[in-house]
Amino acid sequence: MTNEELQSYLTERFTEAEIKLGTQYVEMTVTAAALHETALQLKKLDKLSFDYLFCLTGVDYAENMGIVYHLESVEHRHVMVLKAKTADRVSPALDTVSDVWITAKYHEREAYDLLGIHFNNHTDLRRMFLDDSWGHPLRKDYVDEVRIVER
Amino acid sequence: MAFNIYDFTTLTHSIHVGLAESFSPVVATTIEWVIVGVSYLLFVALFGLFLVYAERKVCAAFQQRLGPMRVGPWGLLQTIADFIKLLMKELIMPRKADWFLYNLAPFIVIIASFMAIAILPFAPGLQSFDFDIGIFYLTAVSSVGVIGILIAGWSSNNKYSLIGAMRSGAQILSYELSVSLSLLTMVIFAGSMQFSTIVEGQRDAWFIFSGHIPAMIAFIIFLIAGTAETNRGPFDLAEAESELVAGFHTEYSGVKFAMFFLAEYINLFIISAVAATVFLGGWMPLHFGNLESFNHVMDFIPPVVWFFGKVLFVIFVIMWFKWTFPRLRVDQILTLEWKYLLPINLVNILLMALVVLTKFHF
Amino acid sequence: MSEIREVIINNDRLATDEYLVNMGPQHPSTHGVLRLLVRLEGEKVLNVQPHTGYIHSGIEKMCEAITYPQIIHLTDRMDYLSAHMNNEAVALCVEKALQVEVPDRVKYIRTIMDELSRLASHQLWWCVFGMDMGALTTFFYGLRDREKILDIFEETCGARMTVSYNTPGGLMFDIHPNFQKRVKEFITYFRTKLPEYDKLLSGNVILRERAEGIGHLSLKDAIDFGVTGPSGRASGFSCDMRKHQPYSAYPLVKFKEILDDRCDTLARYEVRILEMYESLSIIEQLIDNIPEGDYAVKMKGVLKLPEGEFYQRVESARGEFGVYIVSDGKKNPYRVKFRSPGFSNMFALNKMAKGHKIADLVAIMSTLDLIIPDIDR
Amino acid sequence: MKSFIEYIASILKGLWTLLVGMKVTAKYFFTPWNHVTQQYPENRDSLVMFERFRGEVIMPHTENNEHLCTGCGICEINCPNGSIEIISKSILTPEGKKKRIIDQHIYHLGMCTLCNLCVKACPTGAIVMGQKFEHAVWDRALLTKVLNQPGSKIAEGVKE
Repeated sequence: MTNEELQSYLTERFTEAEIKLGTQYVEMTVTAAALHETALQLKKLDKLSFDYLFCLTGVDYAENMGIVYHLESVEHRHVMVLKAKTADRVSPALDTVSDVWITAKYHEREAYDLLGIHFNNHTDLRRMFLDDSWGHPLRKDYVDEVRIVER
Repeated sequence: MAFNIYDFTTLTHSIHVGLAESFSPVVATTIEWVIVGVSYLLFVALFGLFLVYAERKVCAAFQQRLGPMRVGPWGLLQTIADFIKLLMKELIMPRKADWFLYNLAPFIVIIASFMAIAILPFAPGLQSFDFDIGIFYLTAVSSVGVIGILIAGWSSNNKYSLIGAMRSGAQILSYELSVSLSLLTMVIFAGSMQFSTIVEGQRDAWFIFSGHIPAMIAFIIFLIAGTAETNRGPFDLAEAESELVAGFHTEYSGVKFAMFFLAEYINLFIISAVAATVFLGGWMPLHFGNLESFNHVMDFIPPVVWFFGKVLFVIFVIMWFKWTFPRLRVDQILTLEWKYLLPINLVNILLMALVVLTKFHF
Repeated sequence: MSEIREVIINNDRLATDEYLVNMGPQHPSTHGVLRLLVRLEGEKVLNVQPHTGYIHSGIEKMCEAITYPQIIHLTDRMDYLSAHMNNEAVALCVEKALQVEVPDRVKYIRTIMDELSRLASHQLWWCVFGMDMGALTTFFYGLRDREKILDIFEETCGARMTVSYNTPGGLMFDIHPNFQKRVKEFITYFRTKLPEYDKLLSGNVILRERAEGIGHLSLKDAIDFGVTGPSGRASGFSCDMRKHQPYSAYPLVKFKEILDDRCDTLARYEVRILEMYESLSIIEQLIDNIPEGDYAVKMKGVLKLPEGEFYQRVESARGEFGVYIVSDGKKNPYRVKFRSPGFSNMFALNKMAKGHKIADLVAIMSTLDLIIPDIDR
Repeated sequence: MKSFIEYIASILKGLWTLLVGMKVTAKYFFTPWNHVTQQYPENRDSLVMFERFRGEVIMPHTENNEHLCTGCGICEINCPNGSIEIISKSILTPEGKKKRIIDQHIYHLGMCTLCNLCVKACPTGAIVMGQKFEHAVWDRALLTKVLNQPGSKIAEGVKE
């Protein structure tokens, strides 16, 4: 499907979500509550069949924390972006999608490590790179006076 | 006979007579023991150093490199420098290692190698003892070394060492069979287990030529199984560095490591020397049936040179294996032994027996 | 220790004949500082748990503080064996955001450089694979041939590995006058050496016995785990970004996407060997036709990307490499994410190695071609 | 019987592949003069790096001890690692005007990743990449260098 077809299909299928055409891909933003169900649908629906999660990024949007999922369908070769945000900055939590795409399990661990986003129902949520004593360095409010030299 | 000039019997005999005349029999025998022991020690140490150097140069040539070049001309003193380094290194022992066994293991390994080397005939008269079950003794003694390896792996309190030792145990036990059976093939052909008789039997033609097809098959099997028994690549599972770091000697350092290292090279020498003796005529020069003048020229080359030439050739072939092939997996090693080498070997013994019975040989 | 305790708790205690072995972070076959917690039963691997972070350098954090042209030199240091592709991904992403069209000459040179990097990377992989299998001689043959490519890089780019040759808008320098001659010499040379690789290792009965049927990764698993690159293609996963999202001069050249459906170590091995032939043919198609023109577009002194999100996917030597830039209109990116192929590939290891021997674990890890700085970033 | 033939064939085929591999290594063994080893410290005199090779940042000076650096600080801005520090000073020109010129161009080789951005950005071409690659020193402080030589001044006619 082209981006436009994809956009119209998604709009009619997911009425709750906020769908727009980004710079390259169709972007769909869902609420934290609808995330897991949407992810399942995106993978299961024959016309979509987004079975390949190629990138999972945690982003600190200052006022809220978000996860960006880049999805591709191996069969149809179309790409879309799924976003989920949570306004809770103190203990942000989203549902895991690692049961939908296995690779998300590890990317979520990375996001948890670097941004401190907790994933509900994740089977093995440990820090990926850093020691437990570290903060979450990719958060915008992260300060480290010793190791970061501002210029 | 021309090669009598090179016979050591007169020399050793005169030493013996001289000693017996000047001392009481007990003292004379003791002195003889000491002389023999020291000369073997010296030989092993020097030849071991040379083999390490040769291995490094040979592997460098296979890999389009130069190898050691810094210490001495063409790096000739490199192994001596390495040895001094190993002597000076701190001996580290893991905290929970079994003190007694940990320290015992290198000695077992190296003593087993020394025992095996005693039986080898280097030249006429240059053999420390020559008894009628020589080959039997050799196969028995050469498998003692594995006990040392097992002890080393067990006592190091290291999982890698243990895996390496267990692999080594399984491997050597299996391949001992092939080594013995391929030697047995040749024993049938030679009609003797005594090394001197075997060498004498190859005066006219080396066994690998006179025994033709079965001898060649036995030779190939012996090379493969011998390589496996010395734990060398492609059968170096016991110390597979990409899997087990250094296998059974992971926790050994300094002199104790040097002993394992030396033992490995002595074992390489023993296997090659046995191959040279049993299949390639030992110190016998190359003779062709009725080419009198050719045979005569060959006789002028001393037997020691013949022996070491053959040994070095076999060592080169084994090194060639090591620097060409990938390592086998542990189950493949056993498959190779039990599904390929053993049946072929058994059939080969039958074939050899037929050849001997029908006198279908040269 | 804590992990060991954890495993004991998580796995209803270890059975008496099982034990845990730490492979790495200092282990000859983990190629750097990867640590694998392996649960063994004798020689059999029951479970592999990779632990990362030993060489985490915070590149994504650093990127937030520097400008777009400066990001490029950091990407060199992630997957240092496919530095060109990483550089190119950032350069393409910035160009896409700024809507800059680079001259054809740049596209051609970038593609040639990509393929040379791929060759160099696969050569290194081949020799290291041989070494992991215990054939040490391959290591020197592979490096000997790779040296020639690195010389080409050094002459044109000024560095051998951390090349930093791409910049947003073009290239750092024009190609060196000797470049074409040297590349052609290399191709003729390497076409004589590649069959030797086959003779020495590919055909070898020991290798084939060791690799066949080992480390099975089905197509579904490959997609699920996001295993891309040669490792994914050996499972039949058509994931070549050069075909699916062509960039630079890839739309102009003819090449095959090497796919294999045997899914095992041998397939991964052969896919890489065949890819080397493909890379040679791509370079041959381009090297004589490099168009004249500028080697870079004149860019502004300070690059500011428009507000928005930009994603660029390229095919690096070990899989799909992605750059995701979130820009808020300033000269520094708001968030940069590198989708590194090794990260996704590595976690399929447990799936593949379960039930095989230790030696197979090493071989499987080797065919995944892991570069640890690429995983840790 | 068929399986027996296959068994024998597999042995022979396996042996053959091994021999093919041994032939490759033997070829190199018996042509040792084709070795690829470079004996580094010995070949130092004949070792020439490529002209684009990036070994370090240097500031070429003429024989009159003049360089091209105006002290504008663009290299400092472009450096991703902070390995360049420009210390400038004010002087009075003969015309009586105040002018800022370079005092010290400090270069931390230990922090430099040799990315070439400073050289590319330099408007006057005052700094270039040098070919020296033997940078090992006993003291880390020695890796901090002042690129403009003492007493040097900016060459005539450099556009500011």
